[in-house]
Parts: sequence; C-alpha cells; structure tokens
Amino acid sequence: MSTIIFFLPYLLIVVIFAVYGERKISAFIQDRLGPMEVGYYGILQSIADLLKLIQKEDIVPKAADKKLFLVAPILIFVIVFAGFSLLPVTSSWHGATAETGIFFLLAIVSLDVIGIIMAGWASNNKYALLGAVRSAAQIIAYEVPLTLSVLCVIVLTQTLDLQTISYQQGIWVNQVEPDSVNYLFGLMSIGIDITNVGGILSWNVVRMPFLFLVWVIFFIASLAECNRAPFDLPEAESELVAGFQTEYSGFRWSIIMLAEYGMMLLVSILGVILFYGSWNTPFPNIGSFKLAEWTGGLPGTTSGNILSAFWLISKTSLMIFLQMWVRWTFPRVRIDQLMSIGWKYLTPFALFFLLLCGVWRLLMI
Amino acid sequence: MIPIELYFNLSAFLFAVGLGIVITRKNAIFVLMGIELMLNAANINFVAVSQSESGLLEGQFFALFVIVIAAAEAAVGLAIVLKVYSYFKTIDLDRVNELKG
Amino acid sequence: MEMLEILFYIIGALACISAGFILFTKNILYAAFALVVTLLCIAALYIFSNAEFIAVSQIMIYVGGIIVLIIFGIMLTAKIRDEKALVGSHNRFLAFASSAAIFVMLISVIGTINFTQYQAVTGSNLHKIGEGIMTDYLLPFELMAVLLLVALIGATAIASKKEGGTS
Amino acid sequence: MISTYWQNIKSAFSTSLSGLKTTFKHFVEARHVHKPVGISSPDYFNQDKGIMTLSYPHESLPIPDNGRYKLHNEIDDCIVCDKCAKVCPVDCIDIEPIRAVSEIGKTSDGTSKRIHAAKFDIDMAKCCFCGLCTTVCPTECLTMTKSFDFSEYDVDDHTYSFATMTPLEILTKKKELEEFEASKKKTQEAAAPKTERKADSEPSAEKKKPAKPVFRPRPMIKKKKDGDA
Repeated sequence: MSTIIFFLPYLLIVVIFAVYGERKISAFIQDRLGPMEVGYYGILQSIADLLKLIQKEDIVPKAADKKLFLVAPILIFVIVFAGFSLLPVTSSWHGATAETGIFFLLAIVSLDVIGIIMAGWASNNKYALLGAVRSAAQIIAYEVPLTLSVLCVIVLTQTLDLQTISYQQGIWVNQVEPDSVNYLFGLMSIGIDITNVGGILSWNVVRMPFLFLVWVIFFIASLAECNRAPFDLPEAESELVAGFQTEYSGFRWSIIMLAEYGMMLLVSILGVILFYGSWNTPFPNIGSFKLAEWTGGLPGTTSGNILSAFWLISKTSLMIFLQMWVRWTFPRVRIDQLMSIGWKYLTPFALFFLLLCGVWRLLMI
Repeated sequence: MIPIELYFNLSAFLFAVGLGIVITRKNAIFVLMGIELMLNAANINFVAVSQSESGLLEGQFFALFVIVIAAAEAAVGLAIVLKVYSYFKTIDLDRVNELKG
Repeated sequence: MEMLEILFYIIGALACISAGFILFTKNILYAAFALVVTLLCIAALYIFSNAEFIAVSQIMIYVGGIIVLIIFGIMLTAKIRDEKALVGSHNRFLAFASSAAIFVMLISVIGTINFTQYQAVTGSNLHKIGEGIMTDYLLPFELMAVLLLVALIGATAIASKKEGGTS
Repeated sequence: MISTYWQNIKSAFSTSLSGLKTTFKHFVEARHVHKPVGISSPDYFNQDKGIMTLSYPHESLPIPDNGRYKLHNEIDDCIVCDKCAKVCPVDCIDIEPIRAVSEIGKTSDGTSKRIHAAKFDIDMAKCCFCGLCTTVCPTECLTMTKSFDFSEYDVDDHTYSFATMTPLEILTKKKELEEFEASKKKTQEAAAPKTERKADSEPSAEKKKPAKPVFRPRPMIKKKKDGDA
C-alpha cells in the first residue's frame, strides 16, 4: 500500500496545526496570547485562514510570464511532495522501495530550487527575482554540509535505504539483517551486546555519540534548505517584501506555504530517521521488563504499526517544535554571515566528522 | 522488460534534436543546452546496455563520469559565456566574431 | 502491453516532445525548463534500465546543478522585458539536413545490431557501483574529483569581475 | 586568526544556547497569565512573568476613578451658566438656554436654577480631553468619567445630548417666557417714565431673537450609552 494515502492528508493536517502551533508558540515566547477568537483558544484560526485564502482572487500581474507564474507554485509543491514517497510511516508500511532513498531525498531538496527560480523569474518583480536568486544561492551552498552530514550517518549504516536504517536502530534489526549484532556505542571492543535491548541505546546518536554534533550541522543546514528563520533571507519581509512569493496571492500562495511546511516536515522526518531512531521506541528492554517490545510492537502486527507510527509522528512533531523555537529565538542572519557559516564553519566540520565516522565504523567491525 | 532497441532509438532521436539545436541556435547558452542533450542521449545508450545479464556495470560508470564531467563543462562554459557577455554585451555567436580581445 | 511498457512509451514520448520544444521555442527560459523535463524523463528511463544510482545522480547533478547554472546564465545575460529572452535561429536547412541524416544513419545502424544477447536483469547493483568506484575505477574517480575542483576554481577565476586575469 | 575562528564557534554556541534558554523560559512561563490588575493594586508589580496580553474586549485593566475620558453632565445639577461652552478650546459643547420665569429648583449643592437647558450637546469627537470645562463648572455637574470605550460606527453618534426636555416642554417654556416678557414690558411701560422706556425696550427686542428657531429636529437623539466596562 502506498504511503501517499497517508502522507497527503497528514501533510494537510500538519500544516493546519503547524500554522496554529507556530502562532501560539511565537505568542507564548513573546508573552502574548496569540489567536484566541476563532474556536476554543483560537484552534480554528488556521481553518478560517485557509477558507479566506481559497476565496481570494487569483491575481496574475500584467507584466508577469503567465504560464510559468501559474505553474511554479504547483511545481514547488509537487517536488517537495515527491520526497514523501520514500519515507517509511511504520515498521511494516514504507514508501517506494528505493535502494537510494536518502540520495533521492537530497536530490529532491536540490530540485526545489528550480520551482523557486521559476516563481521568482515569472513574477517579473525585482524583489521576487532577488529572493529567488538568494534562495538558489543559499540552497546550493547549504546542500554541501547537509549532504556531508547525511553521509556521516550513511558511513555508519552502510545503506541508503531509509527503512533499513530504521530497522538498524531498534530491536528488530535481525528481521532485515540476520545475524547482525548491535553493540553499545557501536563499539565491538566494549562488548556489550544491545541487540535485544534496543530503545534509545540503539539509536544512531547513541551508537556514535558524535552524531549529535553532526545532527546540529544537519539541523542548521536543513533550516537553510527550508528557507526558515534565521536563514529566511529569500523571503526577508523587511527588505524583499516576501521574496519570490511577493506576487502570489490566494490559493497559489497557500500552495507555496504548503510546500514550505511540507519541506519542514520532510527534513524533520529525515532527521528523526537518520539520527533519532526513526519509528523505534526510546525505551530499552531492562531485564524482564521488555519495555522496547511493549512500546515498540512487533513489525507487521496492528500494535506494531500503531506504536511505530506514534513514535515517528511524535518525534517529528518535536523536531518541528524545535524549528519553530529556533525561528522565534534568533534574528535573521546577514547574507555574508550566511555564506560564511555555510562554507567556513559547517562544511569543514562536516568533513571532519565524516572522517571521524569512518574511523568509528572501522572500530565497529 | 523493455527492449533495448527502444532506448537506442530514443537516444538517436534526442541526439539528432541536440545536434539540430547546436546548429540552429545563435545564443551560446542554447548551444550549451544542445550539447547537454547530446551527452544525455549518449548516456541513455550506456545505461541501457549496462542492464544486461553479464552485469556490464561499465556503462553505468561511464554515464556517471559523463554526468560529472558535464557539470564541470557547464560551469566553465557558462563562466566563459558570462565573460563574453560582459565584453561584447551579447552572447549571439554570430556577433562574437573578433578574436582579439 | 504491460503497465511498465506503457509507462516507458509515455515517458519516452514526453522526453521527445520536450526536446523538440527546446528545438523550436524562441524563449530561452522556456527552453531551459523544457530541458528540465527532458532530463527528468531520462532519469526515469535510467530507473527503467535498473540504474537507480545513475538516475538519482542525474536528478541531483544535472537538474539540481547544471540546469540551475544554465538558468543563472540566462538570467545574467537576458532580460524578460526587452525581448532578449527570445532568441532566433539560423541555418535551419543545414541543421535539418544534418540532424535528419544522422538520425537516419543511427536508426539504420541500430537496426542491424543483434540485441538478443543483451537480456535485461533486475536486482541491486548499488553495492557493485560503490565497490567499483573504490577499486577498479578509483583512478578515473579521483581524476574526476580533481577535474571538478579545477573546473570550479577556473570558472570562478574566469567569471570574476577583476580585469587582467589575476587570481 | 585561528583563535578568532574558535572563539566565534564558542560564542556562537553559548549565545545560541542562552537565547534558546531565554525563549524557552518564556514559553514555559506562558502558563501564567497576567490578571487584569490595575496600577492601584498592591500586587501590580508582583506579576512579572507570563502572558502580558489582556484579551481586551473580554477583560480590561481597571480604570482609576479619576480617569479623564468621556464627559458626563448631571443635568439636574446644571445651572446652564454656559461657562463650559465658553472655555472649551475646541467648541465641542453646544448649549441652548431658555430663561425660566421663576426659580425652577435647586441643585444638590443649593444653588438655585433659573435657566432651562433646551439643548446640552457635547461632541466627544471634537473633545480634546483638556478638562477645562470641568474646572470652570460652578456646580461641579460636568465631570469626566472613567468610561473610555465609546467607539461608534457614525461620527455623529459621538454627540451626546444631556438635555432632558421634550420638544413640548421647550415650546411651553418659551411661550411662558414670552408671556412673562410681554407682561413685564406692560408693567414697566405703565410704571416707568417715558424717557426710560426706549432704553428698556431694546434689550427685550433682542431677547426675542433667539426665540425664533424654536425647534430644530435633531437626528441623533440617542440615549446616553453606559460605557462603563
């Protein structure tokens, strides 16, 4: 069964709740109340917004390139949504069986630039074009640390398939890789077998503790890839109005918004899969308390499906919260700061950690 | 499975179209695009052959190297195009006809 | 015909149509986006021929890299307002004659090949590619890396604003 | 050079973490909500964390009793002296007096009322809240209240009428005044010598003039809204 029938409604629900959540989180961080009027505690605010956006007129500027202008938002969304076709949802329900899962996801992230440039160019507006060019420069620059940080994980997991990576971080690893043994911190020399202990101990961040720093690099780079604050230069509202989306209104603008939140969700799920145990439970088996088995569920069973989906979704929501928290904490960086963070700090460190992960992998066998 | 002739025919068509683009177009970037198309047409053949039973992965390696070298070629080519544009104020290949720079 | 074959024909036709569009369109930016479609279709064809890794590389490097470069090149050398994005063509007869000749020649040559020995197989070859790059093809791989680095530096040096070719 | 590189990383981490800590503290403290406690309350300064916003129409800070917002005229105490209208820098008070034939009553502080207020309109749209009218008011009937939220859809609705007389009453009072003036003139004519008569007749003629526009229809006769929240 294709995961699309899960991800399309899930994405819509996530967007509706994320818009509401973002407003509430920003409000609480700034000691405000946020939306309060529509529904109990303003819970229907984003639905009201959605209705408003759908009713709005679909305006195409006179000087714009009409065909590209109309196609661009849909292209952006389609490209982002294509990335979801590979993600696993539960332990036995995953997307397309692609050996090159992560590689394809990284390609998706870089494809997104095409849609943004198309939107910016077709608007025939200085701000839109500037925003699009900035966005392209930023996404291409941050692809390097992003890819390198993902590569650090790949070196440890020895596979590009997302579902295999997920299985490796739990107690069911022998279902896909028979006879493989998980040691504490991944080190054979310590000799503590945790294959049947699982839980948080078998997550990638614990298997190779330095992966936490790699995750920091991944997280920063993914923020830049999503064009989110503090790297939201392409849509810096104080200088560029709204960047490449300046000329869009109504339904098409909401599609762009949907794609933006979709991208957030995509990189959040990717981060969880790569570093934080995917759909695996955080509780390990302790002696006769088989917490990992009770809270994880055997793959293939109903409880296994429900529990693993629960863990994946809750971890992803935590990641999205983290993105929002970061957004409402830091001011926007300058374009030269952005480039120097990307090239001078993140890239060398990602390379260093890649080397470290290679050495760690040698210790694992 | 899809017969390999189809890949070859398609690749022949794309190659011919790429050649047509390279010959007809005046704009340097258009010409670059035609070249990319021709490189891709060749790649299709390499990859199509490499799926055979004997596991001729050489075709895939070749395609991989072609893709990467095409990236290098495009980077340098576009840099040259930009330089030409800043000097001649045009990238129309018919009007870029002085050798002395 | 089975599903896969129909899909192959659709994608192949899409590739041909978009390639033809590049040939006939006047708007260079439309041509660039049509090239995106062609390259994506070719990536799909790679997946049909059991070359997933090459397909993703195609998307990543060609569509995500080269096309973006080309679009930047177009943006820096053309303006949407003053019709510079529209480009004429010349040598039409010569082009038609030579491409048609090449096409006919290729098709006739392809017709003579005996393809029966090339029986397609399915199965993973990702690990083989990885091992191949690190063993048999290590030298070309490293040379490619050096070439990319040289091209990168060269492109920056050429396109930089400084006169007199310092750097 | 190298040391600044590492120092940058160090400061980036420490400042980022402290920033995140600060915002998270605020996020957690959002459990508390400021109560609508006024400045006069002793625990006004004790609420130093939590959500500051008041969801205004539903709750609002208490206004001190000496707040200077909407004007209010206690018409029973008003002696229609016209001082407020005279002192008003923006001419927002519009009074139409009718002299009474005799004392019509006393205000609460004992001043006798001799003038009817046919019209006592205050245009709050013009008012500049200077409070001069309240200072000059001899009977302290014109006051500023603490009601501040009196927005309307029509600017005309900002004119508040405090006169309580009905059109019929105004007519009767005017007639009474005219009759009284006429009878007074007669008695004066009868009593006074002829030389004084001319000088006396002129003010009475003047007095008659304002009586002409007896009644103008007012479109905005509206009950005074009680805006105290």
